[in-house]
Amino acid sequence: MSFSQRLKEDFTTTTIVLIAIAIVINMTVGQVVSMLKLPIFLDSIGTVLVGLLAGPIAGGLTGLLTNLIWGMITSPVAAAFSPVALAIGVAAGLCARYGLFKTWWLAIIAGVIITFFNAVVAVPIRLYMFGGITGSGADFMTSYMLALGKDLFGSVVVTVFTSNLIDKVATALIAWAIVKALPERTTDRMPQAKYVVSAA
Amino acid sequence: MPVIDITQLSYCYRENNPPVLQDVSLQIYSGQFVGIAGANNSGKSTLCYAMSGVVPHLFHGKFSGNVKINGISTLEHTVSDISNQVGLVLQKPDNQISGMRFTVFEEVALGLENRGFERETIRKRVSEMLNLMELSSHAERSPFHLSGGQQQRLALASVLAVDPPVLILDEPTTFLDPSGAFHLFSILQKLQKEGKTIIITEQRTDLLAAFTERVIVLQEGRVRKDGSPQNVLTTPDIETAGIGRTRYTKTAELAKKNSLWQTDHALPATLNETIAGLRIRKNTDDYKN
Amino acid sequence: MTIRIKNISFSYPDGSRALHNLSLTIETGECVAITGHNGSGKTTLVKHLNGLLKPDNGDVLVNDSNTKACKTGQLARQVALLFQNPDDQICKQTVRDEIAFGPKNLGFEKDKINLLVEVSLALFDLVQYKNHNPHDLGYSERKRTAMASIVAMDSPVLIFDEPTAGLDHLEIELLLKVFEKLQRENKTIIVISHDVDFIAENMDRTITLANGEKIFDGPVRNLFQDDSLLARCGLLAPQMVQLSKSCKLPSAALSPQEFISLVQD
Amino acid sequence: MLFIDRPGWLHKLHPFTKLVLLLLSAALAYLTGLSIGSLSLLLAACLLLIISGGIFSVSAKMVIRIFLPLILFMVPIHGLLNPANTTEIFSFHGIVFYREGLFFALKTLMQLGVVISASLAFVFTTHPADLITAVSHASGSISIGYLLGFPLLLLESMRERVVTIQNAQRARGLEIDGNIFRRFTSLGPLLFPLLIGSIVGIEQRSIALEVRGFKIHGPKTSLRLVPDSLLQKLSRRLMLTLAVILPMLHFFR
Repeated sequence: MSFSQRLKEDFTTTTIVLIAIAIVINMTVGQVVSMLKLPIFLDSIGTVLVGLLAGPIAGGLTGLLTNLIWGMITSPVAAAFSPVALAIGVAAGLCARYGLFKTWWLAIIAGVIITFFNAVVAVPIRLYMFGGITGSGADFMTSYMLALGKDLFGSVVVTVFTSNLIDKVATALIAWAIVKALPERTTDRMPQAKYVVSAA
Repeated sequence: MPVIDITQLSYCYRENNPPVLQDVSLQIYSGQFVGIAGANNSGKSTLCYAMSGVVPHLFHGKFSGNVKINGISTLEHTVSDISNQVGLVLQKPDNQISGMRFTVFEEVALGLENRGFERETIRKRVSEMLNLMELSSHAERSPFHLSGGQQQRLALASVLAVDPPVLILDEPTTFLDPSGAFHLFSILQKLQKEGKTIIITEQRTDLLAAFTERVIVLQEGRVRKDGSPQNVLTTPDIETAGIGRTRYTKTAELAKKNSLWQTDHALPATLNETIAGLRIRKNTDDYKN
Repeated sequence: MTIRIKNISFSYPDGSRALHNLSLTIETGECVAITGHNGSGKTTLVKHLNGLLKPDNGDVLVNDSNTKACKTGQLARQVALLFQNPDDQICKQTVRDEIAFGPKNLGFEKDKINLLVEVSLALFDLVQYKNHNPHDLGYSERKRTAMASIVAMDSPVLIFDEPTAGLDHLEIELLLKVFEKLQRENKTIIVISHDVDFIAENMDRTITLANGEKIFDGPVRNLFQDDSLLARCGLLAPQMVQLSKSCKLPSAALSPQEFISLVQD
Repeated sequence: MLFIDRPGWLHKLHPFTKLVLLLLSAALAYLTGLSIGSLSLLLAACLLLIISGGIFSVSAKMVIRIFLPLILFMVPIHGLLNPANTTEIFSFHGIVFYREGLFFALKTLMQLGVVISASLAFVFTTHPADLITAVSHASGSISIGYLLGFPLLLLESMRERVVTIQNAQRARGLEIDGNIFRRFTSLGPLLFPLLIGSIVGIEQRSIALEVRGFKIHGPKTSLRLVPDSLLQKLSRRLMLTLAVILPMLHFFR
């Protein structure tokens, strides 16, 4: 079956609209965070939400498209990291399917797992495409690790993991809270929400 | 044969919830302009959904009875198929914009593209629709940059482009200002004259009285009244069903008490009916003396 | 609690002019409607009353203190503002918590919060829903929840943006009862609305804006009698005014009762 | 949107042609082991593409915006700290720059330069509506067009909604400044209406799509024309083949 056929068969209209809305959520949440001057990004909250509500494939697609569209409207650099966003969505979907979003403390563990998936994909891109440096604040961390005598690979791994841990755990917790707060008539329509909601 | 034929329709959204529609039977005939009135939660939206196939296809509740559109049961056809027969316009203007097209013109064209019409036919048809809805000067703008009233007319143009014989509008004026609401109703009147069947849910009884030819009152999911606007909208007990009678009706009632009303005239629902029935001097000069 | 607006002008960062040289005074206990076209500056004006926006020029004085010197958080104790769409504010998982959100932010004592919440729930006929998720309810119940959450803040001035939109007849009657109660408590009520019939019967004074300027400020009747003014602000005449005009009454009636007394000898 | 509406030969190319060109330049820059010399040739070719496409000034601004921070971090970090550093080039107040690190930084920046300028040649000259039409045609799926178009179109009104929500909550006494703990607790009242409201709204949006025949089967037409040509189709094939074969030749040599 071709990809587009699979899209048609697997994805209901509701799921398609959910993904589209989640992409916009990813792109606007940064505005709230910067309004409050908080040290997190939350720019994958929509991706994680789709993972929870509609499964890993839909979640991955949300992440991938978010960064590709970012690439078209802000800077092509964002598009280079689209595989990372895809990994986050897939990881969130898998975590939800295996019951890791049933309680708030399980959601924290899920956040750590998502951070791990994030690093597995982000490190090679950062390393081989950008030479380990992306021109952001996180580069200070990399240079500090290098100065301590670590090799480039190790430095990038540490940088990616630490700069994402708090953000992804916060993202996972908020996504969990949102799904819990959704009215039943909405979660009823979401193919995978039962893995999260039924624990209540 | 009625265009819409509903027999003993009952529906609830979830298994254990109380029913939203109970034993609704009604027939709507070709070319009618029908208003549906009722309090919030009286089942108006659900009835609109049932007449367009959204219920039961997109909500998985408990459905019994039968809804036939031009003799075809909604149960046996998909929402897409039914969309060729029935156009549905919803309450919130911006929620109905597809989000797939960057201009108003292309937005209206979407339904025709999706049904495989020829490019020239599409152009012609879209231009007609934009003219009819008075949106031609906005053809190249983004659909999201229109006002609420314009977006609602755009939604109407988009469903009308594929030429369904029946139009259902679910409280389309809630988020419009009064002149926008009036504008929408006058466009619907034009469409009725062209032969469309129009069904609209609406809180404002002055609009229902001025434009529709038949009003159905829903209360707790049942049909309570069905008749001409003047008959239905003037009875005092619709107020307990959450429907406010027009100020004209109330004025006439007071006039009756003060013997300022011609006894052979029924209670009015519109301005003209009121003027015709009042027993007062209708000239400024009379009041100067 | 007097609100004084002195020669304010305001432009948005993109340069579009929203308010121009506008002055007005609203006294304690008044019941004022603000009318005008979409985009005439109504919402921009009321955002100045609680300090969400600060004027580029001129001053807004709430109870003699300049909004430029106050934070919105403090001003919310004086002026409560309800936005049009309830879904822009609902953030709690029960109707009760949602209504308690405002009073909690204002730092009221627990007993006072409970009392205010219970009163608001009853006023808007929401007691049966108090433990429901607001999003499980219909639009008009969410709208009532949002209105209750503003009333529960117990501020002396209350502003409602399009309070009647989406409400049915019974719910509008309920809202009128709430307005009557607030009036008895000598609170100031400001309503932005397009609902001319509602304004005609229930408001004393109207302020009309066009293109960010005040084009009318006075008794409701004077606005509705003036056809050219109505046309300028895109309003239709209320039903009673249309009837009065058709019957060529020398002055327009605003309610059926008034109409009858005008035509009686 | 980065798209710039002006006539130019790049604007007239089919979106896929430009995408394949981007793919080929990325493969050449990263996977074929080009020397600094060949990389500068490739970079020059990209520059030529941008100039002839009539998007030089906008691209230059964007390139500066992207590369300034990259250069600022890349040169000192690799020049000073790259683990492979052995050969001193020069020292400055006791800070020593090394040849290997600087060389590595230069090469990475050039590779990035190729990919980013080829990307800009795509995004500045391709109207999203053309891309959506092309993708919908190729995939036969209207959903993909929706997923690409909707976010672009809705972004602006969603951003306005963020501001409205912030206003609505501040009007109810919510503080958005204060210490970090306080700001964290304000996150919920600002995020929840945005997220929950949007997700609940999906029901209405999907009904609106369904009743307009979103899922209708059968052949589709398109009002918008995205011109293609045999030459472009052939060159896409060629470029795709090169993008696969050249890296393979490099790896198996």
